[in-house]
Amino acid sequence: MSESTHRPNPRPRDYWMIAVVLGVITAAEVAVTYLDALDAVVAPLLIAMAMAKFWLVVAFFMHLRFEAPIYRNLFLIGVIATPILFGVVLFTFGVLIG
Amino acid sequence: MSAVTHTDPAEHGAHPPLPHVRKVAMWAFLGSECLFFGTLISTFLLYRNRTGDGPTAAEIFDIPFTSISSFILLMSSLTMVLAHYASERKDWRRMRVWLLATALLGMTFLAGQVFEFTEFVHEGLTVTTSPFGSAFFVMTSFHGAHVAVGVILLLATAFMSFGGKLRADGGMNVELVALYWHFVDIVWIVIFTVVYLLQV
Amino acid sequence: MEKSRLRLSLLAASIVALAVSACSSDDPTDLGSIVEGDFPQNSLNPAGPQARQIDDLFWLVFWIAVAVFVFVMVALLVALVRYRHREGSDRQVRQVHGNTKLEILWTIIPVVILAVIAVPTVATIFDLREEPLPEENALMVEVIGHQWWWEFRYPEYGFSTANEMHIPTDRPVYLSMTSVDVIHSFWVPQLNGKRDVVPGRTTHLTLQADEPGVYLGQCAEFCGLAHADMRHRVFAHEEADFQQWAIDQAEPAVIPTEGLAAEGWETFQVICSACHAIDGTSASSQLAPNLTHFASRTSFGGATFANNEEHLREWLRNPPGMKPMDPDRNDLAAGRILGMPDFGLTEEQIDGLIALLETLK
Amino acid sequence: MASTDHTAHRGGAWGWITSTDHKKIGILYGVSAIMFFLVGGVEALLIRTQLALPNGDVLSADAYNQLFTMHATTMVFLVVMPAAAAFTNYFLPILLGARDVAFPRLNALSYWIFFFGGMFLTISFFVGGAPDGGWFGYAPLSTQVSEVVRMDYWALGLLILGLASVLSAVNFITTVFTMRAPGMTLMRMPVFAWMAFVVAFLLLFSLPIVTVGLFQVFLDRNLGTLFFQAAGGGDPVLWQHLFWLFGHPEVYVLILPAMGIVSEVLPVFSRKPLFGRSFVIFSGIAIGFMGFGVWAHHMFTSGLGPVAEAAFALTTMFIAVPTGVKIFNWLGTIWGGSIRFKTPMLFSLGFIAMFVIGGLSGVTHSIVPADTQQHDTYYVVAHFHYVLFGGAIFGLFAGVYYWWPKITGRLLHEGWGKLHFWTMLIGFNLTFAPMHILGLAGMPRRTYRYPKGLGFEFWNFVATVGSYLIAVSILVFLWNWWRSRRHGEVAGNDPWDGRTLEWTIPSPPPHYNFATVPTVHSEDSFWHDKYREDEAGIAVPVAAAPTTLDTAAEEDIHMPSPSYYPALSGFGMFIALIGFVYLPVGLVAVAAGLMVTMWGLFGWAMEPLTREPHE
Ligand code: HEA
Ligand code: HEA
Ligand code: HEC
Ligand code: CUA
Ligand SMILES: [Cu+2]
Repeated sequence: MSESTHRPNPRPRDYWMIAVVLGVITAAEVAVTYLDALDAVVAPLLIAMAMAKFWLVVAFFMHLRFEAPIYRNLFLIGVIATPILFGVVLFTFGVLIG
Repeated sequence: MSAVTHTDPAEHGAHPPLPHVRKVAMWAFLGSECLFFGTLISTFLLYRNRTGDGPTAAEIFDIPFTSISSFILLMSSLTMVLAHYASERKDWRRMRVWLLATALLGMTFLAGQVFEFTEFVHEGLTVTTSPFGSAFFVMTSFHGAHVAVGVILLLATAFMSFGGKLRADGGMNVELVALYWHFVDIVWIVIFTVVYLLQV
Repeated sequence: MEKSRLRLSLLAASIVALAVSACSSDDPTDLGSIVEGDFPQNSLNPAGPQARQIDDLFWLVFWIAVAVFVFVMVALLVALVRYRHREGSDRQVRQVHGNTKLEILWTIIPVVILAVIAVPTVATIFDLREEPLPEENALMVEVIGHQWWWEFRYPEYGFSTANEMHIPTDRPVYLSMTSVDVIHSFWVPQLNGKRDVVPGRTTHLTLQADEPGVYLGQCAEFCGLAHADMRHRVFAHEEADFQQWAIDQAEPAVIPTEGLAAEGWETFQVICSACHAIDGTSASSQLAPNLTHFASRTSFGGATFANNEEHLREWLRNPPGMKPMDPDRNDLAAGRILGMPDFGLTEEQIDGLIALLETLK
Repeated sequence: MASTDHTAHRGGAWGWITSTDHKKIGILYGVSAIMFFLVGGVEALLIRTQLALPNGDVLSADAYNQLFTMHATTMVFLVVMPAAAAFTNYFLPILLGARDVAFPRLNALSYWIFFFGGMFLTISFFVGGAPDGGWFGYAPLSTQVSEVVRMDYWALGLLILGLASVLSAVNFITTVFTMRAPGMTLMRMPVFAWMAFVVAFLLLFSLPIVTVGLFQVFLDRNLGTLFFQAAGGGDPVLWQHLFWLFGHPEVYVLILPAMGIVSEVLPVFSRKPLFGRSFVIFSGIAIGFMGFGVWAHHMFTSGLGPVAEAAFALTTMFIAVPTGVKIFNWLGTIWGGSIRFKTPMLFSLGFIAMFVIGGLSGVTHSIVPADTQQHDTYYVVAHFHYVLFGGAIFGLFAGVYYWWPKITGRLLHEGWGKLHFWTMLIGFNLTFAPMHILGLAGMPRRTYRYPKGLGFEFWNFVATVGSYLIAVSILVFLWNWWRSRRHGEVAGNDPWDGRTLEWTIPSPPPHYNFATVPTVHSEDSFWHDKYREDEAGIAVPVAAAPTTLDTAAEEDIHMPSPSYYPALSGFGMFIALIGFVYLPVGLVAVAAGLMVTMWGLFGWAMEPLTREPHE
């Protein structure tokens, strides 16, 4: 049988916790866009928060933290290649990202 | 790739625990999907200000509404992971409940998207109005299509769990569906920020 | 069978053709008459500073590449001869698995060679993209690509011509290029490399010719049916001659009031003016080549056909028959022009039109 | 279970259609590739015939544009890729010591999608004209005349072929990760397996990009979107990025399998291990990675700006380094060996010579200023035929002659083989070497005719003669194939004194490949079973050479059972595609096709699962 039954896996309580955190961050994201005070830093803030949510879902809901590296590497190639390649593309159009 | 060699199964003994066939396939597929959505999102970024004489992002986006539908999709990831957890515990009844809950949230999200689209069309943004319109609708439609496929998979799995087959391979199908579903969710996390919040 | 027959007739035909191709024929596209030399469109026969800069760079890289190739081939052939298996010989083969020193060596050496190439390459890239300085008082020409012909506008003089560009020698010509339909590419090998002409964008290219003469060019981005017949010519003149030419081109046309040409003008107003302009008259449409000084051009139809009475007649009898075009899909309202239609003109009309066109000096 | 084993290797048309055996699917790919090669080749011959003389009038401009577009599309997507897929399908599992790929039925689905995709593209000739926008269909030309459906065939055809490739890429990656025999570590995998592995990654990550691009082209044409419509504010250059982001990795998809084959053939016929094996493997991986960083070298004339142009010039030229490492290691392999000039060896050596020429002209392309002269001229045509034909095709033919005995049990005839090689080598150089001169002399590509007086006459004629000589060489090959069916010398398990696992099993292999799954102790394991190296490094035959073990009790080997659902699903997609071309009426066909596909997939899901190999 394969190791799809994982090592120290999160339990439902942890899942609920993460969900709450995700909800809070989302709320924060929306709030930030309405606070004119933050206009200067709004872009980096939003990107940072999105990355946080992204990581939470991938690491815990998708269990990538608890999996054999092979799965992570397959996925990471895509996750890393995408912004690099299209960063260059948009650069040649003189378009800033975000 | 070098990292992969570490987990090289054949190193340990004659019949080592190999990575699960269908899980490897699913992760590879998701890696590929990253570039698929990356292309759609980049197209949007290139065209986000090319609104011609049609409405601009700031003019039509309804952030509160989209925030709620985004939140709904986000929460569907919770129900999904709970379903997966139940399936690993072979608790088929609870698993079915969570699967259906997930499907329901997914359909709510889709309904929201349909509503949003009709709104935009009324306010004069269609696929042919401007490159902005083309990029926006095509990108979000492809995401919506992914959600729809996910819903079908969820319902199919819930239905299959009455038969023995799904139980036979220890809820692996549920795990695969879950991976796919979570991926569709994280894509939306990116779209919500890059396409909506950063454009208003 | 089919194939082999083709092949025979082909051989025969071509022997003949090759024999006669030197001396001129009544082939309307023959260029032998206006240019000489083995390869008049040769990219390795630069006639201006930009082209020369590219040429030098190319030969540097070319000889390096040749050296690399020779080295590899020699190594290969020596190995094949020395180590070929001979019947009977019981030479023992040592099972060599590799050699890290060698690996490093043949990683480093190419890197070094490429570094040598890279430096002048990058330098030249930035060089050639420089705009001409004000004090060089470059001539500005606007290039507009159409399927399948070129429009050249001279903003400083306020006229527009087609397929044949005239420039002064010894000062740069700065092209601002765009397209009304699909992507084309403007290329005059002897004067500079090519540059794409992209709808919705403006691209630039600098030309400069040392000597007066004619330099042939060709659209170099596939643009559909008649891409092959979308050619152009650049005529370089001494400054004075160029100025004279420009002044003449800026003159409006005078339409004869009687005779064949006048009849031709009648037809022209009815049919042709829908697309063609003749400055100084009511005909002002920009959809097709400006004919104000048509008679002063050596060629037409995308610089494909020598401009003479005989060829014009053939053209007017059935344009798509002479040059592949798709005018049935023209959509004048949408400004989509895919060529000049056949209007089933009568020989009389054609006589008139030719007479008219020949007055447009 | 035993029953399924019998159906699994049942012959007859039905047996082929329903087969889930990676070997049969491999043969299907191979035969399809050869058929399409004849199609693409005849298209090429027509092109050359038209160009033999100035102002050729064998073809209309319209016909010519269709022919070069379809020639390229056919050769790239329907010849070289499936030919490589054929070898990968047939030999990847065997080289890994496995009995099948990870997903046998998905594998069948990939083939049938490819097959129907190829048919879909080809029938366009008979329904109002084939695609005519060039094989990379630059917008807005490809979206301009939307009332003519030709480019819809092209966009949809490439979409569906892409789907087939992604599926098989996932399949092969999974196979490598999960199906290797005990002891077959990644670094012990044969180089061909490695290159197939890298190719799978290239496809997996490059195809989704062009997939989106193709959708955008299709929508611009049929829905009035504005992605590439300058008038509406779109930017045609975006398409160029999306295509070449896929297009350049694609060209390495075309060459790496050939490089893998050459890396297998050279050691066998030099009786010496591959020199610097790990370096050859890692240079392959390096080429794969770097291949994603050079796409804009196809756009040096479209105005990227000097910074980007300089950057891409550098990334491009430095791909020469890992490629050089491969070349030099191959030289190191034959150096000091005992070289036997069998036909597979000849093609491999031809590969090295021809590919180096093509590679070096590639480097001259990377010199941006020079490329502004070369771009879209016959100099580029020369470059890519030297790498595609002189490289990929020569390498693949090496594979054909090398593995033919394993697949059919009979050797191809050496004499005819050598005749094939030499006529092909001479014909090839006659055809494409002159194109370097023509290009630099200013002859643009994709021109259906050229005028007298530009000096193009002579070399074009030479090229045409050469192309007919290539045709002759192909006919020689076809004859060799035909006669070998009966008169071919019987091969036995190990005709070449080979080094890798495929030579341990009978020719042709039983449908279960290995009666007992082998345990691997080293790279080139079979060679090391047969020879040991004495202290001087000389190979000495092992006293008791292994009797290649193969008498299986078939009953206890469970192979995937055949299924017609993959073919059915593929057929459904075919119907749906035709529907999409003729919207809105076509919606009927779309619906019908999708229903058939659904039926196929559903039946598939309900079928008893194929046995998971790891359970
Ligand atoms: C099998 C397919 C294949 C391969 C392997 C390559 C390999 C390379 N290609 Fe090619 N290329 C194509 C297929 C391929 N190409 C196609 C189909 C097109 C045209 C598409 C179209 O427009 O239709 C094209 C077009 C193309 C262009 C665009 C030309 C233009 O349109 O203007 C360029 C530009 O840089 C380029 C560069 C290269 C380079 C640098 C390599 C390198 O990988 C080559 C590296 C190899 C060597 C250099 C030789 C061996 C090395 C040594 C012996 C070491 C020592 C060498 C040195 C120190 C220099 N190619
Ligand atoms: C792997 C890819 C591949 C291969 C193998 C070939 C093979 C050949 N190509 Fe190909 N070619 C391309 C890829 C390839 N080409 C690409 C990508 C383009 C760019 C297209 C574009 O611009 O969009 C191109 C363009 C191209 C052009 C330029 C067209 C133009 O720009 O106007 C030319 C011109 O000579 C040409 C010629 C040939 C020839 C003569 C062969 C020969 O080697 C073919 C040899 C094969 C045969 C001769 C078949 C044998 C047939 C028989 C023996 C007859 C038997 C028949 C029956 C039994 C029915 N090709
Ligand atoms: C539907 C628009 C249209 C109409 C009407 C039309 N033409 Fe044209 N004509 C064209 C186009 C487009 C070209 C350019 C063809 C090419 O070279 O690709 C052209 C080219 C020409 C040329 C060659 C110009 C050059 O320098 O290349 C001549 C001469 C000409 N037309 C004469 C006429 C005459 C005389 C008539 C009337 C009987 C006429 N045209 C009516 C569209 C039109
Ligand atoms: Cu214009 Cu080609
Ligand atoms: Cu490339």
